[in-house]
Amino acid sequence: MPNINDILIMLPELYLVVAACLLLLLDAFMKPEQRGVLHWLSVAVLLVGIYLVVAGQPPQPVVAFGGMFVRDGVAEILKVFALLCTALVFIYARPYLIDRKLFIGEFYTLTIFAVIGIMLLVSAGSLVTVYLGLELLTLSSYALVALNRDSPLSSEAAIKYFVLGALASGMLLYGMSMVYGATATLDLASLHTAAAHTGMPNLLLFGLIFMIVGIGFKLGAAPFHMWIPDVYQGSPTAVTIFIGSAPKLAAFGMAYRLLESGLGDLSQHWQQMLAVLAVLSLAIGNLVAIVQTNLKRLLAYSTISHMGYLLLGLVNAGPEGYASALFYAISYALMGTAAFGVILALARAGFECEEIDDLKGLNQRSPWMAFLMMLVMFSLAGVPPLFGFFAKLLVLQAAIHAGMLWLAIVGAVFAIIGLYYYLRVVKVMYFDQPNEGAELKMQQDPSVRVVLSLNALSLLVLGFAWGPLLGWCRSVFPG
Amino acid sequence: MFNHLLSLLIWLPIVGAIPVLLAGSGRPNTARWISLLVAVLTFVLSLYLLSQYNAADSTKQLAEDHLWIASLGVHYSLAVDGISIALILLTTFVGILVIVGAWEVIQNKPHQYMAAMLVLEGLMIGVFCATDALLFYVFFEAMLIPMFILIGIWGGPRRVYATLKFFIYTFLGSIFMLVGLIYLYLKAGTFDLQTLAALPLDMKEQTWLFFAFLAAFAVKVPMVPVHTWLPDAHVEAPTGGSVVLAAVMLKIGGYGFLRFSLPIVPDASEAYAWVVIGLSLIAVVYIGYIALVQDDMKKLVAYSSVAHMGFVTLGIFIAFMLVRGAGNLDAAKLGMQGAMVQMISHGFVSGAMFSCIGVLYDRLHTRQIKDYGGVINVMPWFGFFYVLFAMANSGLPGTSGFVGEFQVVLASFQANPWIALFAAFTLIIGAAYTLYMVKRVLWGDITNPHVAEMKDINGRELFVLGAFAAAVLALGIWPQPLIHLMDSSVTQLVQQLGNHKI
Amino acid sequence: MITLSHFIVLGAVLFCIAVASLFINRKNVIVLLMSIELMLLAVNINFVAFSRFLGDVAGQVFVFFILTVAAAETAIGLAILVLLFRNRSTINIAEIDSMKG
Amino acid sequence: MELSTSILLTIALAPLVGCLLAGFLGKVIGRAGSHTATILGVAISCGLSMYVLYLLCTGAAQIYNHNIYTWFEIGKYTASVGFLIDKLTAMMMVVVTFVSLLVHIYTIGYMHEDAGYQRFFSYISLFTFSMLMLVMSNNFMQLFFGWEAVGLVSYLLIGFWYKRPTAIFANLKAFLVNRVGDFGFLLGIAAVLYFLGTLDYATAFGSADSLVGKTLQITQNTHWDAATVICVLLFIGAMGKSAQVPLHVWLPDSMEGPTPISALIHAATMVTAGIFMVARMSPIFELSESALSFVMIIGATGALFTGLIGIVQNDIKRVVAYSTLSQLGYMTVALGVSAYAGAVFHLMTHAFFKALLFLGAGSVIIAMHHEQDMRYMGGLRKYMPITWITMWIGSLALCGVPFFAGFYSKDAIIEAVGESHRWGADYAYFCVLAGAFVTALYTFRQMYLTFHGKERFTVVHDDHGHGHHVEHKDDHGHHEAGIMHETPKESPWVVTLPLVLLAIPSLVIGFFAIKPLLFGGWFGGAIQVHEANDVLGELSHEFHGAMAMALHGFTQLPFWLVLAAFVITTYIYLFNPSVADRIKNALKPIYNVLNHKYWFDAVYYIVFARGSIALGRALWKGGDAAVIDGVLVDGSASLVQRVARGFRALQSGYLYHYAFAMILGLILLLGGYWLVGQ
Repeated sequence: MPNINDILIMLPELYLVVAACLLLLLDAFMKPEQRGVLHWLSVAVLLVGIYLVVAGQPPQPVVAFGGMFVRDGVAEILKVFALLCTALVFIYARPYLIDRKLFIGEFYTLTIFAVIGIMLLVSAGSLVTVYLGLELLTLSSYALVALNRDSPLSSEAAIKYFVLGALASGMLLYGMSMVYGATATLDLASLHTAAAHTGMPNLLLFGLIFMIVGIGFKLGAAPFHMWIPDVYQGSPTAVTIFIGSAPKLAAFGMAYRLLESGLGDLSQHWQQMLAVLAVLSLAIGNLVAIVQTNLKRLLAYSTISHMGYLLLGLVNAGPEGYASALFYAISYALMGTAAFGVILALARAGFECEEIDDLKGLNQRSPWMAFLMMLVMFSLAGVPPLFGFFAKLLVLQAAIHAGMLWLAIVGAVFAIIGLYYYLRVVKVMYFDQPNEGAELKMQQDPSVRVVLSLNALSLLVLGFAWGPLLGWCRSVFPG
Repeated sequence: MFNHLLSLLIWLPIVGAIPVLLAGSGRPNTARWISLLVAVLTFVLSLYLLSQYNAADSTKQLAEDHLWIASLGVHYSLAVDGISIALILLTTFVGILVIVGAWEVIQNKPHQYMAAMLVLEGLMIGVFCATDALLFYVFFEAMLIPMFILIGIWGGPRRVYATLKFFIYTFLGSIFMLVGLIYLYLKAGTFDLQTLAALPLDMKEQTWLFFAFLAAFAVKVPMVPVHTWLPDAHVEAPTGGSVVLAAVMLKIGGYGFLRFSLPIVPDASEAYAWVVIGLSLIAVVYIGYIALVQDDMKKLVAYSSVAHMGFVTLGIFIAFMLVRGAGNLDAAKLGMQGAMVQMISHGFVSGAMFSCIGVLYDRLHTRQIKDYGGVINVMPWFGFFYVLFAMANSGLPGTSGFVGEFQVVLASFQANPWIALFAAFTLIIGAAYTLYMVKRVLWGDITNPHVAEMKDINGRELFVLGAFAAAVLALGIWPQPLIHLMDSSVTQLVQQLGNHKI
Repeated sequence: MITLSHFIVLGAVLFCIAVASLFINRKNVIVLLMSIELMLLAVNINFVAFSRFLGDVAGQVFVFFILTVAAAETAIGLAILVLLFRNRSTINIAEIDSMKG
Repeated sequence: MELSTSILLTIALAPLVGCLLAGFLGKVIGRAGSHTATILGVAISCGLSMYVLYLLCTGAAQIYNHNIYTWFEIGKYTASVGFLIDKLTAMMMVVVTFVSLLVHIYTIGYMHEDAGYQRFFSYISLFTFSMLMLVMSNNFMQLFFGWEAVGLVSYLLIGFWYKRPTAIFANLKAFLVNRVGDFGFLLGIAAVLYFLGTLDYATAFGSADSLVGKTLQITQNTHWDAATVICVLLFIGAMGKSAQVPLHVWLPDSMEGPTPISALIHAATMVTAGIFMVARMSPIFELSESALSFVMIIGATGALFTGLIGIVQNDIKRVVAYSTLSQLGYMTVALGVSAYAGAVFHLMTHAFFKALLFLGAGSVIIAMHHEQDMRYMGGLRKYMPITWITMWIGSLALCGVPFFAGFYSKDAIIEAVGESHRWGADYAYFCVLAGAFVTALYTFRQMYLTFHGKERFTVVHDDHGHGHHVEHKDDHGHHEAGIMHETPKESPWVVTLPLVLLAIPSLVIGFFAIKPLLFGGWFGGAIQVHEANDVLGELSHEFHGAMAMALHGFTQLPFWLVLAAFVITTYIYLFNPSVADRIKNALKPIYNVLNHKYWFDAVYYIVFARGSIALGRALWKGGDAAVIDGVLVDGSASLVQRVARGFRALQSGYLYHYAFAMILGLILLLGGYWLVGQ
């Protein structure tokens, strides 16, 4: 029987569920012109969520509901940043939504439900929880992608996302069934022990492979990346920015839960598989990005390549590796929100600012935005002293430490190729003359300006003060 | 004693860039004056640094050390020896001149230009101070960003190609060094250069690391065959950009060899010294011939930079043959000192040459040699400087250009007369391409009517060229002070070459 | 005598059919939804079979969750389908390729 | 007593001060100010040099050898700036400053209408400074400094009239050819440091004997004698500076410079730096027979064959230039037979009479309004007597007529070569004898064509003659040949005074100086000769005073050769000018060879100038542009682009392709796992 203690342990999630439902109701009874209140309320809800997560964090990992739900350091970090990114998303998205008549309550509630899914996923203690969290996240995401009901692109993106997503979760489930069959348990902790001495190692590995497909899809690692470009491009930028940030943290959490907490003993097997995925992601992501003209698509491919780097951390399969991967996921989430934030801030009614050429001469029009975008680009490219560089440094180090020097060198080589298209964006902003008529003014909304500036500058600041964050990431993985 | 001098020196210009940016395009003069003030302050500070430095003591001095990333054991640690100080002084000195040089030349967003220059200056000083490999790398790479901007915004018609080439080329080289450094870190558990120098490595490791470092620094120097970014970058870069690029940035390559290749992988460096020496000699001869046929002044000087930097790498790696082969430490010192003096001297000379070309460009807006001719008729004072720097560039005794080449040739003869033979060839080819340009640009009768309207240099240009000229002559007439400044450090470096790691 | 492997093979076959139909079918999105359902059912067979032969009830519990979620999933899928048809007046997969490259 | 450092510094720096004043403040202090400043500077150093020489001769002062300051000090290797003042140096100082002083004065007249007046004075003072640094040096580094510095000034002065294409071609050529020499010279210095471990003269010469038996490994199994390597390399430097075959090509072109320069730099002083250097290095050269043979043969060749070219020249200055080449050959021969003193002695006398001849030629050129072609001269003696007489004195000295300065030095050299048994000495002996004849030929020819016979120019008086005149000064060259706008007249005193002052030593210096210089062991330790090589020592047995030598000279072969030449030229150019052309036509092939200067210039131009450009272009386009940039850099970039497009095509946009890709991924993983399983 669930006791009060269990309730307290998953208080943040429960709180968010309640809050989401209340927001849903509130939206129903609210006049359209009062939606601003809803907006700020949702932001507040998320911030309070962060508070609950941090404040209620137990010193030692604890489990609830018979191990279905785990609350440990990893979960805490992931939840904090997931909530934080979502809050940023809300702030950046508002003007964009207003311009496009999409400023509706569904956006907020759906997003918050997705976040709840993320939180469940990252503190899953059982395959069931993993599945439920995942589905909660993805189902809400499907809906979000289709948020703009009148856009053909959105609906196309949605259907592609939906079908492929279903396929992926089907495979994940199939894998889970195999693993279940091999170990007779759904609980990750006992799975970890059971996996060590199973009677049917082949069945187990079989299941592992299917699960990796699911993980790969969630991460967007090649060759399970096909949905990413279309979904990023098709969905409203306000949704793209969400899909591009917090779910990546969830994907890492899912991978960690399933691979380390669950099947840690099989690491020598999945290391190799992840390495293959990493190389493919680096290659496809970086190469195809070079020939993109659509900014959102370019960022989509860059996401794929970044997931490749994240996998570089995972293949290490040790605390240090997980820490670096987590660090990378966080850095990517911050960079992603900032990058799309700039696009959102530049977009107008009737002007999506989706094409790279839309940024032409940004430095003349709005030097500050250009500067922020430059920071983001150099950070994504991994040029010191920006945050992104140190994230890359750590994953490369993790890979080398895992004895995969070749993998690190591959990563390095593709970093050079990747550099090219990030520089291209900077080039467009700084060296080209602006298109006539293109009005590139920063969003007047003060909250956007301030928060976006802070977000982008944090990449620079963290480039100097990344020590504490790394310390935190390392502390949550028991050596 | 106040022990944050180095940090101050690094961050003053970088932080100083902020008010310059804030001044905005609205108040260009404010921006100019602030940046000049900052540059001068930095220079004064570097002089104070010099006064604080004890040249007799070979150990690194004025050290600063703060734990930067506790969980990785990465330190923010700075310290200088004679070599660093010499290069820092060069940097701050040039720093002032490029600001002054750009004064009214840069009309498009001067504040951003000046700010980029200041940031660049600070980062370059950082490179020369860092004693932690990761910190070094951070500065080393960060430098690319302002330079990328400088070339890209204020550059010539093909600036985009040039600046992308510059950035990616350099990044390509250094990323492999990064992998190498991580490898070293995992082996030693620290990025501290001192420790890494003591770290035992077997030959296989050393070989890989050597080529990783080579990739990074050969591109920076640049050495043949990875030099082709330099001419493009120079041709497209604004005058100030070229000056900094040639005067300081290239030196970082040579400096890197001294700080990384030599102490960390001495045995591999010895084993593959012939590669570097060979490339250096190729640089002197092959590049010399290429420089001879350039039609673009900047390209010509850029190629001559490659040739001159050949002496730097030659001087550094000849030391191995001398220490380990002949066991002649003094000759090795001679070579290495030669390399160092050559670095400083080339800083002055190439900077001056590019400034001269800038002066011409500002008047006629072309760098094609054929568009000039008979300039001396209208610009006698300019002619004086131009000839002086040309002579320095072709290594005339009494100018700084001679000292380093002289020492390197003397040293390399000790190792092998053939090396000296090829090195000394610069005497002929260097004079040929430089004076051939002088002949076509300066001498002769005026053929292009536009040349007839050119005004002689104004006070600002006189200041810049005069400062360079003073430096060139001072170093040429009495190099001993500089050599004394670096002596103990070089001695210690050369002794390090002796200890095998395997 | 029907052994565990029979069930597993059945599940595998169903799964393969479902997966194959996902990329062989080029006509109709509805078929995709059906094959997704089929895939989940294959999974369910596995779970039930395993839990029965392992004598562990958790698997069957999982099946209930899967069924529920599948229902929700289908609902959303159909919603998107409607949306798609409204915007493009087709549900022919071969025509849904406006985003590529 | 010790020579005071301050005096020596003053000697060296006074001209530099003058140079800086005239150079940087030229506009301020004006023309008069400039020439006063520079002349004052040179006069001071000239006076003090004489004083120093006096002190040394009277033995009132010992040899001075001290460093002024350390140039660099690295471990055991040091280079300093310092002075070594012995009689050899002192003599050179006097010669240099004296000629320089006279040239300064002469310039007032010669350049008085030139726009670059101040610049010119500043240059020649700078030259004086550099030359003094060269001769006063006590180490190789400073020697090289002076060596290159005089080269620089020569470069600047040859190109003084920078508007003339020929001038700026000539100065580039001169500098580069000199650089070829310096290339060897620098390596020579490096070799000295390698074998003797020092750049300081005294130390190096002191330990010179340690070179014996040392070798330099060239390849696996070739070893060259250390001394030979050093000497040959150093001598290559001398070949460049002293215009020895085959590096002589720059000197005739250097006549593009104003005449005073030709006199000072390209006749009297700079070109003799090589001779001085070798004499200075005698301790090392003495160690290598083969090197000395090399020196001798090079010198002998130059002495004869460059002289021959002089015969066919019509440009008055070029005749003198080729005679300079030939005389430098004589000095080199003397060095080659270890008669260093003889070489230096000839260097000194030559400095006087050759400067005289050049300045005389200059005076003629002034009178002819910068017409330099002797075919349009003739009969000038009645217009410019002083020039005429002084030129005759110079010419006779050059030909080596007894009692004249040239006789003693030249005859001594010829005798010395005769005495020598060095390999190739016979060839050298033939060359110097024939050379004497040739010298006389072109010298008398030049005198006759210029001063005697009938005038081959017509005087057309016109009012705007003066304007024409000025325009000449700025840009020489184009004017109707043989047309004069006013009758030639004797040059002003500033021009003639130096002629007279130079004529005196040209007459008498040899008579007084030969005994001490050649046979008195006057140079002391400065010049060292091994017993075996001491040809001058041999000669000294037959020497019974200058008078006796002169009288004996009348009975000697050289004199008769000169006489023969005199008779021939007199007949041809005074009585029967048509013969000249007939001979020319008769000996067409030979004439061609000489007229084309043995095609040295042509070949060098094609091979080195054009060749280098072509090679450079090939390397640039072929190496940098095509291979490195084209293939490696841009090539790899475009390759990446192409691959990227390939991958991009995979993103077809079709849902079933996407799904298929995922299945493929799954199969890939399964397959991989299966493979591992195997």
